[in-house]
Amino acid sequence: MNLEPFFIAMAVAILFLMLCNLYRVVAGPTVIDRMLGVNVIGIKTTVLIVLIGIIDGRVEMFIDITLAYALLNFITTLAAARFYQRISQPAPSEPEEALVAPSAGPEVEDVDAPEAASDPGRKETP
Amino acid sequence: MTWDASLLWQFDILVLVMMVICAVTALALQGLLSSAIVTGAYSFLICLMWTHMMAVDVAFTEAAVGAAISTVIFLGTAQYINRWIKKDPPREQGIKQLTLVIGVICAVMMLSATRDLPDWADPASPASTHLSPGYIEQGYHETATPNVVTAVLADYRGYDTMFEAVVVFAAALVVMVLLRRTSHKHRKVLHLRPKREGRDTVLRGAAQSIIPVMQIFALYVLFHGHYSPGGGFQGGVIFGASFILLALCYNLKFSMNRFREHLVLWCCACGVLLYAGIGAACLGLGWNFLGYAALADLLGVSGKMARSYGILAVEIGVGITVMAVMVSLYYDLASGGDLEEGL
Amino acid sequence: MDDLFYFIISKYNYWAAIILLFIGLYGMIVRNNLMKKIIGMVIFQTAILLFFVSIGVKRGATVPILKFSPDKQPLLDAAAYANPLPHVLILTAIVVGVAVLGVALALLQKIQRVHGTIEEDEILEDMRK
Amino acid sequence: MISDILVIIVMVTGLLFFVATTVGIIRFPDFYSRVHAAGKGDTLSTTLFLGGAILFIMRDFSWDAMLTAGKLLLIVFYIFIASPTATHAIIDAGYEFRVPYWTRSSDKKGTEGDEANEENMDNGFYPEDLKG
Repeated sequence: MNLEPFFIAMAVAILFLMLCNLYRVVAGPTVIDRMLGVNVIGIKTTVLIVLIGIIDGRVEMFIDITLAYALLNFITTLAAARFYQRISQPAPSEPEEALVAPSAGPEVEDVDAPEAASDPGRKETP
Repeated sequence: MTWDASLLWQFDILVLVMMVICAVTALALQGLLSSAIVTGAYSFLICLMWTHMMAVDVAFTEAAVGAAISTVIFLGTAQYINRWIKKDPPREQGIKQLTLVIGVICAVMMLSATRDLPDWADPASPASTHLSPGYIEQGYHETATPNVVTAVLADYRGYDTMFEAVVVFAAALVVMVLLRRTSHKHRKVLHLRPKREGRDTVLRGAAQSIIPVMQIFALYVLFHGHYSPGGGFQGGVIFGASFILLALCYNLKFSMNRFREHLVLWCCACGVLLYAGIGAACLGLGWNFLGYAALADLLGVSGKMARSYGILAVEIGVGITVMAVMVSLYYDLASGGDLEEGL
Repeated sequence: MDDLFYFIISKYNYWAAIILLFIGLYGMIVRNNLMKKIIGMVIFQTAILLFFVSIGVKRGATVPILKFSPDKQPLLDAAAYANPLPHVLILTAIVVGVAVLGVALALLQKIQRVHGTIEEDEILEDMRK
Repeated sequence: MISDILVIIVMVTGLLFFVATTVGIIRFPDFYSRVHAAGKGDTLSTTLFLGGAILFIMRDFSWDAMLTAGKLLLIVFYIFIASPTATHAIIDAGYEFRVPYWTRSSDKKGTEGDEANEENMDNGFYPEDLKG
């Protein structure tokens, strides 16, 4: 049975649904709503690349791109989440104090890095 | 009618419509973060377009760059600038309309000029009949590299790629020089990421299972670039992305303890030096600059295998440079230049 | 009707590239915020790259990586593979594009530090002072 | 023949789940339920699509096809890890900013609830930082 028309129909259907998801990216009231839409579009891109590969007949050449997407896709989302965690911390109310505050230095050191401190042997190697 | 239904024009038109929507949205939205994120969606769509146009190497590069680097550096910059856009000043409305009119006129002129271009996907178009068949038909006999793109990239157009690597290297240096501050007087207001005991466990668990695979995959992409899509640029970007992921899941200091900044800069320089050094070695052996066949006697292999090995060595150089540059861009842009607390 | 359809089918990729080009250019000229100008630059750039890769497409062609017959002989038919030359140019252009984006964003951070804003008219006012 | 029908069944199921995801993402009233739709439906539909691709590739056995299928399995595994992690990170950011959540209006009056939240939801209020 020749499945190629089926795969083409499937690819076009997925694209059409991606177009619907684009509504959330364009209209979403907050940035994280947009982020959500982009995440869905990114994951479905991997499926579409595999389908294009199957239609072309040489999937093995397309599979590496998909693997790269599967591994890298959530970095953007993670960066947005980290961004909001950082700016949710209120800025110091006294800008003069903050400008010269040397105490900011050591405080950075102990934020969240117990692994780095408890592991001095590996610190030297890249 | 000679058009071929297997070209999937429905697919293309849907993707292109989505790209235009994304482009207009990215420029029309008021918030900067929203624009950066819509640009991320744009990158996914153009990767799809390139995959469908059978440009797998290009699609691979776009996948690595668009998913891992560009949006992250946008977000990193957004920490240090005013995120709120005010309405455009009213006095510029006239200029805006004038620009629109001129732009539309130019666009219509260019659109009418497309009638003279060869039909899309025409196998007999001038671009596809003069030079490129030579690369496809001779490339394998001359360089023993099945991936024609890799062969052309690192061998036939080696100069081009070398100076692209130099440009990337220069960009890392420029970013560092622009942002680095030595005086403690102008220390910026630090927004520390709040301490979150136990709430990052999921992210760290995911990162611990993904980062090693990512690095091995990057090396695979780099070394398998002769036989499948991939090569120095893609492998370098993916390897650099693993350090970015480490910094995002833990913090910047943690990543910088693994890959220190002076080491990053050494890597930037060493990659370019490796590339240029191989070229100079060929020159010293009496051939042209980057004529890898000169290495045949040195390696004890035939001329075409020497070219294959030369391509591999050059790709390693490119990979090291690109990896270090991506990490350097992230370190500098996400921390505002003082390398203390990043995204 | 068939003629019109054939005309659309054979040119739409160029049209999309040109439309994206002018969207990016318009954003670069008109928007007052420097970050929006950078995003316009990114769109402008991808439009040019799209045009370049469009030139190399061939109907019925596969990816430019040689196919091998079962007895390990490569299939060396130029019509069976897409044109590799635009791919090479664009591949390097993307990575250079990221480097350019990094430099642009670094300049943006520097401008924010010096002038305290990234709106074009406010920067001009600040410079006149 | 049987495997072809199996491919079609699996992929159409995946498409159904993706339709449900899309409806959820467009129609759900607040941020948290939209993330719920994306996190579950999207991962499952992707898994089903790629599973259909694996079945299609494995139709005629060869070592190359096995290698490709193995890579696809790896992709499924990593999407299964990465996609829920991404939605977890998003929802964490939203929670930290107290994005208002939706409550049924019949439950609104007379019961104890977060009144500020309901007011915010009614007025379409979102934290300023999240709109940029």
